[in-house]
Amino acid sequence: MRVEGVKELSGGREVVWEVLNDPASMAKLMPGVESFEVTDDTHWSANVKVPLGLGGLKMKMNFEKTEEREPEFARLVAKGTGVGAIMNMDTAFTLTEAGSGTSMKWEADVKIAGPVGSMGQRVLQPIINQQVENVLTALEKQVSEAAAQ
Amino acid sequence: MLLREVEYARPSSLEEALRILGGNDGARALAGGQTLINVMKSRAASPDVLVDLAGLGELTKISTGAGGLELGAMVTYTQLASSSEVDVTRPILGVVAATIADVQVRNRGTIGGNICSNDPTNHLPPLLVALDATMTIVGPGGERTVSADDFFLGVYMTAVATGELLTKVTVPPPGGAGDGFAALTIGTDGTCIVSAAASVADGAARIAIGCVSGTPVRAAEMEAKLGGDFGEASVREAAKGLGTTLDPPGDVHASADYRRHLAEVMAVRAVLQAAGRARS
Amino acid sequence: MSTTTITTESGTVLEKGAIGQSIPRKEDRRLVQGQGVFFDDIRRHGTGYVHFVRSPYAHAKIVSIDVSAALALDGVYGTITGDEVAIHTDPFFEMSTPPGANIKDYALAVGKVRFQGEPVAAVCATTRELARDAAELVEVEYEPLPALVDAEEAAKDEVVLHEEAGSNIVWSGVFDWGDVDQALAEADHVVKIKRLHFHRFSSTPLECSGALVEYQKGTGQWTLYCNHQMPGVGAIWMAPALRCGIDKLRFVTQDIGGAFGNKICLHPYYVVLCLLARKLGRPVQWTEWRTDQHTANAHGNERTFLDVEVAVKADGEMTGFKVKAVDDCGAFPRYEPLGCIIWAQVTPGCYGWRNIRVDFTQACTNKAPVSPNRGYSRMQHLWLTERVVDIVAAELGLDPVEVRKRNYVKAEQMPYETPNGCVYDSGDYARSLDIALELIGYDRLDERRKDAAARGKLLGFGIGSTLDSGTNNFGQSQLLNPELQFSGNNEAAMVKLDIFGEVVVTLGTVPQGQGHETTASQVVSDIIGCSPEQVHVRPGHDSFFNSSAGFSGTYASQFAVTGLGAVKGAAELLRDEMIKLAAFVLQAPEEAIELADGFARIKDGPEEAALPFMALGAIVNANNAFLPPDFNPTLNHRYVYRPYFGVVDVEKKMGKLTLTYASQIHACLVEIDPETGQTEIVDYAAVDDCGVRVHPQIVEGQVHGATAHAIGAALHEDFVYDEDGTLLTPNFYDYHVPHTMDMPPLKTGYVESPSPVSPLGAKGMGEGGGGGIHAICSAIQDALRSEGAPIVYDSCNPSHRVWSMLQDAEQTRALVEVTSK
Amino acid sequence: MEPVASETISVEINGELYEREVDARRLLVHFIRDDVDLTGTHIGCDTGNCGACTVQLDGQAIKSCMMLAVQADGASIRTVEGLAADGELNALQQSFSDHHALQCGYCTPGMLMSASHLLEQNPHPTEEEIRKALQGNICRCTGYVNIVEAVKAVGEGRS
Repeated sequence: MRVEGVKELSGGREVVWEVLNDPASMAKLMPGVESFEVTDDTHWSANVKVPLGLGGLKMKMNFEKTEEREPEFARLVAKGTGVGAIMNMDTAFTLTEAGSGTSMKWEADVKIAGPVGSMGQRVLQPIINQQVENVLTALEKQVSEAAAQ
Repeated sequence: MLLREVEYARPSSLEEALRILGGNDGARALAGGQTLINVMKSRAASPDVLVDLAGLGELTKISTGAGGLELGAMVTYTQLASSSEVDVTRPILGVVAATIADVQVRNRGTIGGNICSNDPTNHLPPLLVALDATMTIVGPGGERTVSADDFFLGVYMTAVATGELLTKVTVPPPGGAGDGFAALTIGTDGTCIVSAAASVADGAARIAIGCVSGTPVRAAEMEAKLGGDFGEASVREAAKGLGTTLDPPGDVHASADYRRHLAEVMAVRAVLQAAGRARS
Repeated sequence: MSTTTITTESGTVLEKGAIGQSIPRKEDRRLVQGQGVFFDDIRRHGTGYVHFVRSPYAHAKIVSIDVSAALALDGVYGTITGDEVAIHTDPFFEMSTPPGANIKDYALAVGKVRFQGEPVAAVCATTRELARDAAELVEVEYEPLPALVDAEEAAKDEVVLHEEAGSNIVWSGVFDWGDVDQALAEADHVVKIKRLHFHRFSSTPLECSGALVEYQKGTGQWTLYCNHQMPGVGAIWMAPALRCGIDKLRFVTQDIGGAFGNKICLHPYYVVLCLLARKLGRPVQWTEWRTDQHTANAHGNERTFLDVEVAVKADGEMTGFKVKAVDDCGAFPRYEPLGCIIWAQVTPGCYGWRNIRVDFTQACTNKAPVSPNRGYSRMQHLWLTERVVDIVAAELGLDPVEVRKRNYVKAEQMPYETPNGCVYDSGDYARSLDIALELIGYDRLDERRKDAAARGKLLGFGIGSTLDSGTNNFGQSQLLNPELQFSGNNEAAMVKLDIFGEVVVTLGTVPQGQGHETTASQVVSDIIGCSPEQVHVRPGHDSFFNSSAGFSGTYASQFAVTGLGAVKGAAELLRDEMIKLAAFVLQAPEEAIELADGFARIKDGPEEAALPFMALGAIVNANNAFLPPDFNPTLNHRYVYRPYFGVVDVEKKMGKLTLTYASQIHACLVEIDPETGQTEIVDYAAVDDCGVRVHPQIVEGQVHGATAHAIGAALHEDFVYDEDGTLLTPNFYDYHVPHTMDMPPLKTGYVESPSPVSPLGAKGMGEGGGGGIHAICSAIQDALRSEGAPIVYDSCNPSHRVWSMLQDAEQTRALVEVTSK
Repeated sequence: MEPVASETISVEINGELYEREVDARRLLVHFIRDDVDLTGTHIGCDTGNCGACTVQLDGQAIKSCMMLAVQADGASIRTVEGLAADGELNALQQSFSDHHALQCGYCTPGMLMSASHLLEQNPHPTEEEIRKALQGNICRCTGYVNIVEAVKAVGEGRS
């Protein structure tokens, strides 16, 4: 399934770029990160536990930055395993300057392979929307914090 | 089948339950288990610790008072369906509870579990929104109440935070209100494809649609358009366009478009039922 | 008990004593007490529990499999992967000609996965839970490949599933009988239907599959406590793969929790269990879970019908049709391509159509493999014939009842030879239809339409006319592949009289709820003159101890013919010997001896001139010194029943493809809510004609069950895949099977046209012909007639599909075109 | 009271007390079938839909695959093995046989436990009440016709 949107952020483009490309601040954006490991410049991995009312959705995520044009565009591929299924996410963002702030156009294509993918079919879209919302809120917070420094 | 390893405790007091829940953010309350155990069997979401609420007898009570109908979080669907307190105040709760899943599930499944799991197909979240219920949540900082409108945050996500417990659902006294519920289900009395709940009182309606988002959706425009006229033609007219305000998921049982359409059909049916039962 | 004499046209005479009575089922006593023994109830010391690691992808290359973390877990006995399987076994035998013949099908995925849920490795551990824990630790790296989820797409071979075959087409061929071109040229109307789709579903027996497998090192022999419904054929697949003789595989089943054909293709799982049992030196046990069964066990054949052209005369007589059929067999053919011919048993359906051309193609896709499923392959084809009749009737303004009666094969034409050489043995379809119409109150149809309309509902009436062809002639496999050395059919049974007078019967069949113990006892008791209670039929099947024949098993609607035919044969041998022995002992001529009430006695003789069965059993088994040297009775007889078919004509693709034809005429009324598309069945009748009913209650139970399957399939049950090959209905939430409140009350009626060719005049009837699917599709189309008259083009019509037909009737109407002279 | 990964539970089943140590993750149905070896209770799905595992827990019909064994500590359970007394089928079991309400028999134990629960609460149920009470038990053989008939017969004293 595909989700996309545009988010207006109050910090400058360099600041936003920095937040999005620093693995450490990246880790703070994602919900339920328990550990985060940087393999090299373009590869990271994380153990996450997406906190749901029914218990954590535990996944091991591997990230690979596949494309990068500083300070405006990056593409990231993530693969998650651990819930009896495989989650593949292909996500990209484009940053443009908008006055003193930044406009971020983002898109994500999420696929879940395995029987859980079908069980979660009717809940997948709302859950992804929720998580995206969380990520964007955290991003906004970090960007304004970084901009204020 | 075949769950992951998990720890288990059955506290005998609310304080103890809160202490255990607060001590581990992987801890989750186990009520009737009719959703949670199932999810654990599929090894999708996995709590680290289960805090069984079966030892907390005070959560199984149904009572009526000035504030309305008070339903303990551990009240089962079977209790709801057979309670005379429910029947004389907001009978719709019993009528709907009697159509949830099947006898065995109703014997164990609870109102608290139903709303805290907040699966989009669950019956009670939209119903309690329509009935304008209030949820009582207890946590380390004490007790607080949250209206049904604010309680549901997303799929499997509610205002009950880690370390907290839902203890009670309070449904306002009927005061002449009539309530209705309609759903298209997979098979007779099966899982909801789209549901709608309505409550009509004093010439106004509260309408909530289920299965069209991560949370129940209030049909605010339709409520406004109704303006006190509950004739069938007016209700149908008011429902027009409700679908376009929704962004429902599509799945194997219904496309997004079909869900938009069903939302209108079910809203009409629920409102007509409710209006027919309201004391005018 | 009352006695009736049955004379069939083949001259068989039977006293109908217990036969024809609904006596208490022998199986029930243990089953209602929870004392049945199903495979999962078997316990062995030191058992290791097996969990399969399954592919999340529908199509992917396996880059690597790492089992080290699983092996390191405390309590894990061992693992096995596809690479090991490829070393220790050979690929399973394929029935097709090339390209299908070149497919390599191993017990675990080797190098590649081809459907979601395909087992890639297995883990064995001390407990079920631990085995699953360990399975989660097996790391498999995949390289995803494009998934094929549509057979027509697959047939283009742009992506190929099985490189060694070089094509996704398993089998293709043209069947051409009569002269369809001439029929179309001479027709007054030609009705064209562009596309019809018969969906994927299965009977989903409530007990999933599984086995406990033990290996004996000293003898090299495996024992499988399992629920395979056709162990003889299972062994034919497994033994060569395991590189052992067939006698090294012992299959044991007692009670089986339903099978419906879905437990025929268990050999890949069982081979893995055999390898693990040998490798680990301990019993291993595997229980399949529901999600596994839905994703990766057995689905029914999905079939698309393209470019149908029907020749119709001005008076409504249809003279034939042509069609292209594309069958989707999933990732591996396994029992296929037999489905490419089995339908031909019912080529013209219930109709007298003489000119038929079917251009048949079967292709592989990245979906679960198919396997026979109740109504196997005929049901798909019969759905086509029923859709044809209803669409033709609707488009030409013909009455659906009259048009059927005009086209049905008539009772006086029986036995009737179809254009492809099959012989419909007996039946009266028009009479059956009349009974069905009466049961649903057809004469009040207009009134009920008005009543429904007053409640805002659309009422629809529909008919499904089907045949359950039973007792396969395996010679039809040669129409697909002339090299195959299978033909005819057979079944075995043994009947003996034991030392204390016990009558003991063992069967070659593998019952799963059909009441074989009961009906076999009825046949034996009538023949040897005792009560059915005195006849002990051994429950279940043990391939080392039950006598069996090459085609033994429980499948293809045939027990009443082959199973009971064998029982009858063996009981008659025993009877004759008992009479001989009694005549010798009582010093009377054989003609003077009668067997009755558990005694062998002299007819009208003195009371003491009678030997209880116990005396006969004791004489032969334990007190035989006085018997002369030239008289050596054993009171222990095996009989193999073999129906006669003759050879098939491979050139013309003709022959007697099956022995008996039970008919099912279903009629129903549905009400549709036009606001939601929801369908409710408000009246339902099924009229079955299976010749002599050995046990009417069991026959009725089968009719009920087949109808429930059909109703589920028609309204809910659908294995739907997304474009990546993920199954969207892998459990009973999303794959909704009917429960008590979904089922309408069922009315049943019977016509008894005894079969002239079967031993008891009975016909197999368990599968039914999917009559309910056809009747409901027919009724839905009728109900929607006032709403733009959409064409019901799919065999599964849940609310959302009916709603979309209501939204856009035109889109479906574009599927049909009528050309009239 | 601290959370534990396993504990010793005592459960009364069909009048007999069983004490076993079980993992917290063990489902009640596996406890009944594998630990106590009462194999009459069956498993037909993994999502709590089919009802083959239905038992009565403190007098209520429940699905034993939707409950942990540790949750049953101190409970009294009745399974299908507890229905017949001294090998004598009870009226419902006899009626199932008389009406051909079972074919393969796999759903039968769960069906009997649900039907018994109904008859205890409502000795003379209508057809509609019977269908409602058995909704949680899937049978793939009978189409339910004869099952409903068998329960009705008991309610009407015909069996």
